[in-house]
Amino acid sequence: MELLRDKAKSLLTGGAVQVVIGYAAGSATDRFRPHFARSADDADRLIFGEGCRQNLAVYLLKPEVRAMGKAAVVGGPTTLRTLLQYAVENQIADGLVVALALEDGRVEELTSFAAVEEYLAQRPHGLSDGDRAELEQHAARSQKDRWAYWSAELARCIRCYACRAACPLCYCEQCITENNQPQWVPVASDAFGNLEWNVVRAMHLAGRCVNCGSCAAACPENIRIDLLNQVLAQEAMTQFGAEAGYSVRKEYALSVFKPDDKETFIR
Amino acid sequence: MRIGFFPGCSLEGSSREYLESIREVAAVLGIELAEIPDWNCCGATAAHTLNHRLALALPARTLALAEQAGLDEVVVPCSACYNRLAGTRHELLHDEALRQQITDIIEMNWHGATRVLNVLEWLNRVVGELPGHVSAPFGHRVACYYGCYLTRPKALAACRRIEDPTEMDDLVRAVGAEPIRWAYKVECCGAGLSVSRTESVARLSERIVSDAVERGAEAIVVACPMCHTNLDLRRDAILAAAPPGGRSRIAGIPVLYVTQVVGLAMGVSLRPLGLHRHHVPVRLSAAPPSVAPAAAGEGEE
Amino acid sequence: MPRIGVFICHCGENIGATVDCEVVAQAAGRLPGVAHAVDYKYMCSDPGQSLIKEAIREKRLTGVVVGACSPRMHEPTFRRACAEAGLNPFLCEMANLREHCSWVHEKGEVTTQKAIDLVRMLVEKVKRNRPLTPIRVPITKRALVLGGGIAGIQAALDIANAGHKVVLVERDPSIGGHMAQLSETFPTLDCSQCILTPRMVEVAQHPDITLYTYSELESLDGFIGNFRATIRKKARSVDESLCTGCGACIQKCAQKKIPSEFNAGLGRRTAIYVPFPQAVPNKPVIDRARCTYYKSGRCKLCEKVCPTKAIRFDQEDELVTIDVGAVVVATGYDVKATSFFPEYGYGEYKDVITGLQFERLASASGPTLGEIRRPSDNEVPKKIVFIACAGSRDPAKGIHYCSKICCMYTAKHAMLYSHKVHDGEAYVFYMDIRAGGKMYEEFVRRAVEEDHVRYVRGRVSRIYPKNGKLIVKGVDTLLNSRPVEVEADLVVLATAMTAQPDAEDLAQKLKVSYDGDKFLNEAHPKLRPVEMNTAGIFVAGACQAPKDIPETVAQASGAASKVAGMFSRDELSREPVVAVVNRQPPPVWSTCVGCFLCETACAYQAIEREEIRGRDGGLIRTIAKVNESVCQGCGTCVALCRSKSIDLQGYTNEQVYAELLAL
Amino acid sequence: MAEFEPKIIAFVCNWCTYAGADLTGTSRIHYAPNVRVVRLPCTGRIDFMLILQAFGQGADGVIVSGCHPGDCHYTAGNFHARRRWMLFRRLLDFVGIDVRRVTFSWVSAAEGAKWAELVNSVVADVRTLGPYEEFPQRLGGPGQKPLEVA
Repeated sequence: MELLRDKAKSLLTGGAVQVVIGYAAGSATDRFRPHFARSADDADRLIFGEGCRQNLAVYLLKPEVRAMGKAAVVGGPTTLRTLLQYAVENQIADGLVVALALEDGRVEELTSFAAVEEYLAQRPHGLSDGDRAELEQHAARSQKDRWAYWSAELARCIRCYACRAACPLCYCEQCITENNQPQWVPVASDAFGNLEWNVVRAMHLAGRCVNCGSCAAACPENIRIDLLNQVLAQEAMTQFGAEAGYSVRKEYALSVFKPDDKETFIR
Repeated sequence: MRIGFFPGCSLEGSSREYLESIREVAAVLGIELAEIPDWNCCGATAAHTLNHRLALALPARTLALAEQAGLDEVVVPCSACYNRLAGTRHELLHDEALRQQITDIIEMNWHGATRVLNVLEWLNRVVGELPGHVSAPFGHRVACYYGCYLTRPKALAACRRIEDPTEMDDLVRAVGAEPIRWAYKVECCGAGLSVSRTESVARLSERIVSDAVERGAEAIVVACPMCHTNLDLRRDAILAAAPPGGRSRIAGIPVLYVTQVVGLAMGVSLRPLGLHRHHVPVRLSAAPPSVAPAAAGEGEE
Repeated sequence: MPRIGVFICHCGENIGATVDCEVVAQAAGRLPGVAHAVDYKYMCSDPGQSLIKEAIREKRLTGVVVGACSPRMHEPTFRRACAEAGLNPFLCEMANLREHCSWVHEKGEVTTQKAIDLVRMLVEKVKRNRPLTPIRVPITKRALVLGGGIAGIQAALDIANAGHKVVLVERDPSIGGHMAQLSETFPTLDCSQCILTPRMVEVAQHPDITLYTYSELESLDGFIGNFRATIRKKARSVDESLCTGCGACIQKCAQKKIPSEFNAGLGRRTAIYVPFPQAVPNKPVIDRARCTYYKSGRCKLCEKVCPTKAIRFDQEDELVTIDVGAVVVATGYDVKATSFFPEYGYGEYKDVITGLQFERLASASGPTLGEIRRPSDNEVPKKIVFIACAGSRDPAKGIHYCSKICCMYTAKHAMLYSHKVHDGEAYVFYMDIRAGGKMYEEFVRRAVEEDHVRYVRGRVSRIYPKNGKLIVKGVDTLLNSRPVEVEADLVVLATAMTAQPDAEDLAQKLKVSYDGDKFLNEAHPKLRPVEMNTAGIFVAGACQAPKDIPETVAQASGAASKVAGMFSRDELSREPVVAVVNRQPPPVWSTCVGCFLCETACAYQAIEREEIRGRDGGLIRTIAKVNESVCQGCGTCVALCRSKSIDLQGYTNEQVYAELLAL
Repeated sequence: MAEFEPKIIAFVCNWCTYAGADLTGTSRIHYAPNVRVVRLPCTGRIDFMLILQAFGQGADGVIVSGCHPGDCHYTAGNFHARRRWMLFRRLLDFVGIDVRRVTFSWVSAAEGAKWAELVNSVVADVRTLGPYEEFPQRLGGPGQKPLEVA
């Protein structure tokens, strides 16, 4: 914790960045809120703990944050992957963001995308064993059971779009849901609209999602929408060898192809 | 390090010295050879010409046993065995229906987890370590003879350049020998006819031995029991097939297994390496000859 | 409020016998927004078209749906009719009631109902159609031809003779390419240089051709009609304007033993050199890597002897930028070296040579002045073996394709050998003889029957030297598959024709596609053989695939005529079915967030970057912009765009959605 | 009671499958009339949302078809589409949508007979599956009855 604060202070006082985006204490002991430290004093309120899971990279693209100047962002591997995906998607230029990578109480300052790439290359890729087991569990059910599960789950969706707000890669200024010519996704929270929204969200993140879990964490209905992202991430990996957020190379799974991509279902 | 091992019938019979030398080399390198429990015939004898499913089922059982024993890799020194095991593995991995048939026949599961290596692949993994174990560099000019099975068919080839393999050359070079360039590296020794048309075997093998001698080799190095049998055990027949004037030149060139060469260089003595079992006596002075015989029409490397 | 006209065609009995057209028209008439609906026997006939035109004028229609045959058949007809009546042609759509309905279903209500559904879909679509205007693109009427071999020469001459400017770029010091190296050409045995060199001179003297030799394309930007090419003129170290080509410098040059590229390594050249006597331009260059002066700082013999003081040791590469409207890529091929075949001699037996080297041996201008003498000892080979398919059609060698020319040139080589060495024996090992072409098969038969070349059908497994001979071990598959051994004095490998080693780099500079063997891809294998998938770039010759001289010349002329056809207009006009990135009033500007994931998905490089700047010039954001001159309108970007910021004119999201909602 | 007549919506590319279906017509090969074709320039243009929308619009089955790999009029649109379908189909399957109701295929401009077979087999398959009642319908959209034949 002290390491983090010291690092943040030195970045802020040295003028290397104008804001450090990290976590501060929340309304309860187990709650945390994002904290935008802009001075050494602010930096003293930075903390880091078990519950600090929200992907803070989401704030980097906000005009208000951009206006603050160069930012440093605190986070783990998924936050770092977000930065690389931002680079792929032309959202942040190299050198304009500093990553403060946290691992086992240590803080590493990464000032370039190349450094982030190198850092991530040494960390495990792919889904965790737990995530994979959970996906397999879901996939093992019959189609009818899966439909029963998901239609019941999605029926609870209130279309608050908290998942969208929490997702660092849902940064479109006009989301498809706000598009009414045509009205791709019905406004009302009915069964069809809820299915459409959640499928669209997953598909729009396919090959881009960094698996930070912020969407599910933000869901007030506790729907495991992150599973939809994970299943596509896993598919993109097994089918195309594509993994988002490990490289600044533009190799988005859905905008490149191999002539011999293998499928089994096209007649 | 522990690695699976499939000796096959030849190594327990006519080619005992190959097995002996492999064990010696493995011991020096600190590699434990884990023999596949209850392994059976690879089917290279006649099975593959008579009954395709039998030819697959025999190796498949051995591979399944290896898999059960938790072996990731199996060294198969005999190149006929290698061909059968690697070939079966390749065929079953590429044909789901066939795999089902064969696993039904052998009444065992098989997933293809165990990979098959021949001696060249296996030793080339550790080629970097070999010089460290060399106490008596094998300072001789040798002709590396690969024969047919190590480079064919392409899908199974253990060698990268199928028409001009270099893997054995690399090994012997690592233990101080000087591999020659010659034309008969992968030519046929006639092993396919070794029972039915022995005169053809003699004729074909004679060319191999003669060319090796002509180009200045002091020994021929092989990695296959059949090659060894034809070039060594049938030397009298080879001499009979040679033109009268050329017999004495080719009578004495010994044929060594690559593991014997490596073993000698590691300082293992002749007997543990089985060198006393050869038909053509192995009489190589430890030091290289003072004058290397001239190579015919060959450029230096 | 839309006022749509619906016109249902009976197509005689074709639609009318199965679909109740009257009912369809009546149903259409009740659709919201439909102001007029009729059926008629033959809508595409003159009276039928007049019906449409009159209705457009009288009923002030804002859109037209013709329910008739496939739009692939008559869409242009009806759109033209609409335009003649003053309605924007892109406000006309067709419902396919014939191919997709009456011809494929039984007569009856269900089929009529389907026809009504189809009409309703298109009515809903056409309500959302927007007037579109064809896209016009200006053209710079100057062509860039890359490569000065026979393909480039032919293309350059054809374009220039059509009255347009051409810039021809060749990376070697002279134009001529591989054809200049050849001895005689099949199937006529006319001398290659005799037919080529006049063309080379014509290029040099043509007032409309600017020739850049010893030059390479550095970069190419822009799009059809409006490319900008940057060309690197490599330093020749010779002032071309002063050099008279007298050759005194070459005589005096101290370096005399450099393998000559022109002679495929069989001859020698100097460090200051022209590749061959008939070179165009006939002005030398200094090979700096081999020149004594550049290596040691001393010599300058050439400078001392030059009567016009043309040597420039300090000359530097020069970059030239040229605007061009079209590009013809004619960068040619390479051949596999003998070192590619360890079994045929490890690349070190001097008397195992490639076909191209044999051309030089057989050429009157070659190192042996046309006598067939083998490289090792200059003896005349008495027994020669030609091996066809050396590498080609050999998956084990990684080359699956047929090099196409080898059967013919091997026959030619064997024939030339027989003509020059009367007591010699020539063998050809081959897999198949592929002699399709005018007088080609006859040519091969002549080699066999008149010149007694021994054709052995089988492959060669190995070549090795023995007692001064090359033992060629092969098999004769026609004679009971017997092994064959030939003691040869010289072996010629018809080595595979491959793409230029830097073909990939070039393709990336041009942003064109290439196949797994690095040959450049034509736009369509059948119907667009000289165009490439990037509009305005054309291809000719062996850089696209192995081919012989007649084919190369035909393709070059084809490419040239495409260029000349394009240049015959002042601007290009294209259908406006292109993608468009939306623009909005400030402060939104556009819903595009500039992720540019569409960029990699576009096969045409049509996605550009547009910077939106405020009044103070400050960058507000960078968004995608579709170059409508280049976009082909596939819509892949549209489906990919998450915020639906790109749409495809003619197939907008709104239109397609409306069609769907009508069902 | 009359046999269930499924509603099939097809999204096809202009250059291969649409032209192939034209050829079915010119060859007078008959097939089930249940299909309604939406013409798009290329499979690359086919948004996955159109497929969901078709089901929301009451379709019992959907066909998506374009040029065979390597034959795309636009060079690579179908390669992009194929990747998109691979992921989309996986997702549909994961959430329990019956993927037997979405048929992807390659039908070239020369495969008129294949188009007829494709439509017939999809209609037969979907008929066996029955109406897709589980799928939620679009509010206000699909309730409309088709126009009646007067």
